[in-house]
Amino acid sequence: EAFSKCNEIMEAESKVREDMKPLIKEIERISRSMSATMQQIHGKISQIEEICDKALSQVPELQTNFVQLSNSIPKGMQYKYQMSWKHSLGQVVFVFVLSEWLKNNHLVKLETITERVLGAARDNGLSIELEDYLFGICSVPNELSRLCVNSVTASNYTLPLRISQFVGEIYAGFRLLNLKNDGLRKKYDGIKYDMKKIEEVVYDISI
Amino acid sequence: EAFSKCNEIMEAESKVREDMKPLIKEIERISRSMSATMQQIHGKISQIEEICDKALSQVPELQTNFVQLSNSIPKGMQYKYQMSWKHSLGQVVFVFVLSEWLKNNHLVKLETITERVLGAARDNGLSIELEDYLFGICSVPNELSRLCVNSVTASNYTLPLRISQFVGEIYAGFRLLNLKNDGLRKKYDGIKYDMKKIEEVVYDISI
Amino acid sequence: EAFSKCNEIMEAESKVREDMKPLIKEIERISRSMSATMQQIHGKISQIEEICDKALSQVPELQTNFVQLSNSIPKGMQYKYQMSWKHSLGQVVFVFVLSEWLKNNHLVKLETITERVLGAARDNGLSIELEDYLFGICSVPNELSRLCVNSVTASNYTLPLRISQFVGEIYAGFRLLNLKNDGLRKKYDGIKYDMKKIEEVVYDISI
Amino acid sequence: EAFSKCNEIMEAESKVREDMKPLIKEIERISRSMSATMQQIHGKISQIEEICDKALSQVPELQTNFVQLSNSIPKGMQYKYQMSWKHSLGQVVFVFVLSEWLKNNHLVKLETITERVLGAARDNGLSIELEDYLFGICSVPNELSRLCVNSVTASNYTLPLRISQFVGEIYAGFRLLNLKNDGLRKKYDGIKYDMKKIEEVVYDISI
Amino acid sequence: QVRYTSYPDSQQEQNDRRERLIKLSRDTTIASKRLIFLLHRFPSSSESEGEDIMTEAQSQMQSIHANFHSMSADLMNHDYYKYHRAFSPGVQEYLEAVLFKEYLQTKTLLTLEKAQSDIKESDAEGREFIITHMDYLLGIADFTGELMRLCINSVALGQHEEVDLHLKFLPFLPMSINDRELGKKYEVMKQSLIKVENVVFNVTV
Amino acid sequence: QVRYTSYPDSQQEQNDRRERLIKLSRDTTIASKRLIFLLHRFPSSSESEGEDIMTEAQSQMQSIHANFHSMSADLMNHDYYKYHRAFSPGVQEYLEAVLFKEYLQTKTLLTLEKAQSDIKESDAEGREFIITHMDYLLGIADFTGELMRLCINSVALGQHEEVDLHLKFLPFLPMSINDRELGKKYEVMKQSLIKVENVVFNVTV
Repeated sequence: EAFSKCNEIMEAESKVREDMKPLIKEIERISRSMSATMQQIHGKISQIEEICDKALSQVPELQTNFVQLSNSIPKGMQYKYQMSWKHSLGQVVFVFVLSEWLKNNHLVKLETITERVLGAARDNGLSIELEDYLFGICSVPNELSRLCVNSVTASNYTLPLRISQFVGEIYAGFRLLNLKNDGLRKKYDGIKYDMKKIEEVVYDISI
Repeated sequence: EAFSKCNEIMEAESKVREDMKPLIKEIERISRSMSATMQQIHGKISQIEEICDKALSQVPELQTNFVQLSNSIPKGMQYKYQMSWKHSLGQVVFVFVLSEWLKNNHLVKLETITERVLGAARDNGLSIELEDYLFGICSVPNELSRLCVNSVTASNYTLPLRISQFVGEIYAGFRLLNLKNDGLRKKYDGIKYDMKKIEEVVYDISI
Repeated sequence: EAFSKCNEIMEAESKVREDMKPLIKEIERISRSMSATMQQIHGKISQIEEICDKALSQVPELQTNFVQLSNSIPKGMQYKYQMSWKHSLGQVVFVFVLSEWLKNNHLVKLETITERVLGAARDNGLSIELEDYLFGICSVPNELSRLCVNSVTASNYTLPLRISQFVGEIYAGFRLLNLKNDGLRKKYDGIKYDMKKIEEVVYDISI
Repeated sequence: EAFSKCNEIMEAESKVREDMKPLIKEIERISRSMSATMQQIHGKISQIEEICDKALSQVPELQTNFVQLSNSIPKGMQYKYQMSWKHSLGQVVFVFVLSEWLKNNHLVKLETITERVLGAARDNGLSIELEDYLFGICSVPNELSRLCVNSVTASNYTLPLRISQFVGEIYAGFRLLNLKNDGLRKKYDGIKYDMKKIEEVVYDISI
Repeated sequence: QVRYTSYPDSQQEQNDRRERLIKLSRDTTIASKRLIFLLHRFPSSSESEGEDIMTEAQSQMQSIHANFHSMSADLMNHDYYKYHRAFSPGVQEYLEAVLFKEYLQTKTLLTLEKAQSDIKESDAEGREFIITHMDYLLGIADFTGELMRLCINSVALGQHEEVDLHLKFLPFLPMSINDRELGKKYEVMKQSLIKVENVVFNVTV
Repeated sequence: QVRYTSYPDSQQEQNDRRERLIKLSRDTTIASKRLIFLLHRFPSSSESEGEDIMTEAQSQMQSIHANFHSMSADLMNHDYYKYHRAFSPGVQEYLEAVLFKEYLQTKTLLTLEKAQSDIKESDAEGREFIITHMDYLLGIADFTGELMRLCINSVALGQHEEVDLHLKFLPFLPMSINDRELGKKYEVMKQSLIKVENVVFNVTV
């Protein structure tokens, strides 16, 4: 009977999904929490570094879960399941890019994020896709345009100038890319509006 | 600059998609044509074997395209792209299951289809998922319930009895499976209506 | 912080759902299996009693799961989660009504099903709603119209007459109800078509 | 068989689309790049002329693609496919109108753009619709309101006055038209807000 | 002062032409539906009645042609595809009617070339009206619906040889379709075909 | 003859109870909205006017409590969660109002326990009315909207210390939310917050 082996195969696959589930949930919880922590910068401009550190302090726990996750997936099948953690990776990239720039004033590389977030999971076939990285970067200008406004309210007039320069660099960087992904191109187009908002803030403090 | 390498990576990925595109199109064309050929059984009950052979005669051409396709995808990334040919595989499974049963009166196995359709592409990491196989089988009862009606019109009264038995076996076979996939379970539930139709035809010729 | 406690509570609720999940899955599996077993009557008219007994033999296992489920839900909150097992209860009622009538020729009562399926779970606050009971009954005529056709094919000419009477009684019983539930009314309207099919079969065997 | 020829014809049409695709892609890439280049004016007010020239330097390449495109479409069928390049033409008109005004202080005519962008493609039946031209013009005020803000930040106080006058003229020009196209009317309504922003900046520098 | 080209006028002209074509298309659709209705009386009619019906059908067809001649005139020197969507429904309905008429008279499938030349020949000024292949295929799909109705009627009249003839003529979806609109119509056609098969089956047993 | 249990009656009873609860919930919503409207007059009022407003607010709150007492009575011995959806909107609106009132008076966040005990204490028969944590969180989200309106008003009145106080009190989404309804409300809240930030910014520069 052709059906006889089917149940075995299905059980095996179902087992993989069962094993993955609590790990995925934990990964979602941690990345949501990291992203929520970063929101606090708007109210506490003076404590930005501490907030960034607090958000990043959850990275080792995140890595532990990604390593366990990579161990639970049969070899060569990582792409089969990647939709399950794609969204969380987007949030993590956003937190990394934002916090690293706030602290150290440079755009963090994909390799750096991959190493710190996936660690040994990378050797097991997990990866952060270039698209995920670019999507994460695209969310940063919007957050920074809001921070721009709030830093002026908190009497910090240098941060807006730094922000204006960084977002300009991101925008220029994207211009060099030959974007094939429609969703990504749309997000990139949206950066223009963030730039405009930031420029208006800079204008307001210049006169 | 973190952006500099991005274009290279994107070009490489875009190249893979470009290479795949004509092969996918050809695979779609062949499986559509195989499936359309099988439709002819309803009008030519007496030439069923010839029609089945005609549909299956396109399999070598299909395999050639799948082998080329598998060569154009980097190792370990087959699952990343599988949505592109999933639908076509479903049609091919349907044609195989239907024609093999019509000709040789048995349910063709997943391994057999895999070997004949994918050939060397299997060694390159392509596969027919169990789900695709089961989905393909699920489409057969509906076609057979229609064939049941048309064979009576063409004065063939033995085919309906054979069909009734086979669809009964398929239905019983599925009952043993612990289906996790909702779409699959829904399709399986639909077999009941095909059974009912077939039983009514058998009833009509019995009285 | 007022929020800190809220998170705790949400965690607790999420815990309840986690505990319920495997039990719900098991309940779904058993009721699906019971319902699938009943399907076999169409092919084996002469073994109907055995098939009914086989389907009902899974009831104790079902009860065990319902009792555990009722223990995992905080007191007074059963209604909050009842959507999770409503569908399964519908299937179980269907199996009970169908098998009890086939074996003992009477319409099983809601109380009887409740006692056998829920057992001690009833004392923990679980219940089968009257609506679930009526929905379950409504699915029986369709199954019986199919059985009617198949019993003639299997040369059993008395079952159709019994079926015709029972479905007539069900239909009459529903006519006395003042149905508020739209879904229920729609299902009830559908019984007419089953009646018609059954009458055609009875007519065919009477001539 | 009447169908056999139909398939041929459909193949032919599909061939046209295949031939068009890489050209359309290239046209999209170039117009996107032209438009992206123009974005640089906001950060480099003093180099506006160079930036305009850089953007316009891609026009010959664009024309080459349009000419090839027009050669690949059967005579009289240009309108059938025009949706494929309409959006790109809108971007190109925007770049032309903006750069010509920045450099030479006048509104470029539809005929001029048609000649420079389409060239010989015009004789093959391609055209820039009046609607496309008007849509392109409508996008300019928004860009200029942003430039207004940035030129003040860059201590250029004459550009805002020039901008204020030009946008006023555009607005007045549109008021004379009897616009039937809803999308166009909506865009035109949006110019009011750009006007308002520009007036605020002019007010700020006048005090 | 900024000035634009004569936009309101030329746009107005385009709108007017489109309106005229849409109206002609609607008239064509209505007249074609009437023609189809007439043709359905043919199979059950006596020989002399049948001749009258076909004479009347021929005359209705001729008067529909006048619509196509007006459209040809209005499209002259203008882009056919720019306005195609405006008159395509009428063309499809007309094809449905003439395909049906040809089948009733000769039991053959009217070709696209013949349909086009019929229109041209009846035009005093000999103008050509282009029918796209897609419209022709969509017209065939619609015609199949009439063929099925014919089938059901023949079943009801007990004309078994007619039924066989119709069923064999029904194209059993031999094409592998890769166009959305056409695919949808053929799916509908397939569902109707299954209904016809069931009716024929019920008569057979 | 097949007979069923007394379905129409018991079903009728359930429907009637649900109807009564929905009506009480609507009344509660309307009264709470009126209370919120009243409270918005407080910040710009003189001291003696303010006292009058709070006395009136206290009395309105008491009369809303009567709705809860009726609901408690109707729910006694019946399943709370079976009917929860019927009265949840009223509970949320009431919480919005009393959270706002508490903030205006004490600049603190009213706890869930306090909100519940207030209702119980005012009940002559001492019945408890359960407020779910989800309703409390949704009430807070709504209350945040009032706080923002307060903020905008304070900006307009030039009360800068008040603005600072309000902005600091606004919870900066410290929770990681995993519930759809709540997530949506908090997204709306975030958008309002950004609007407030922009207003404050405009006043600052």
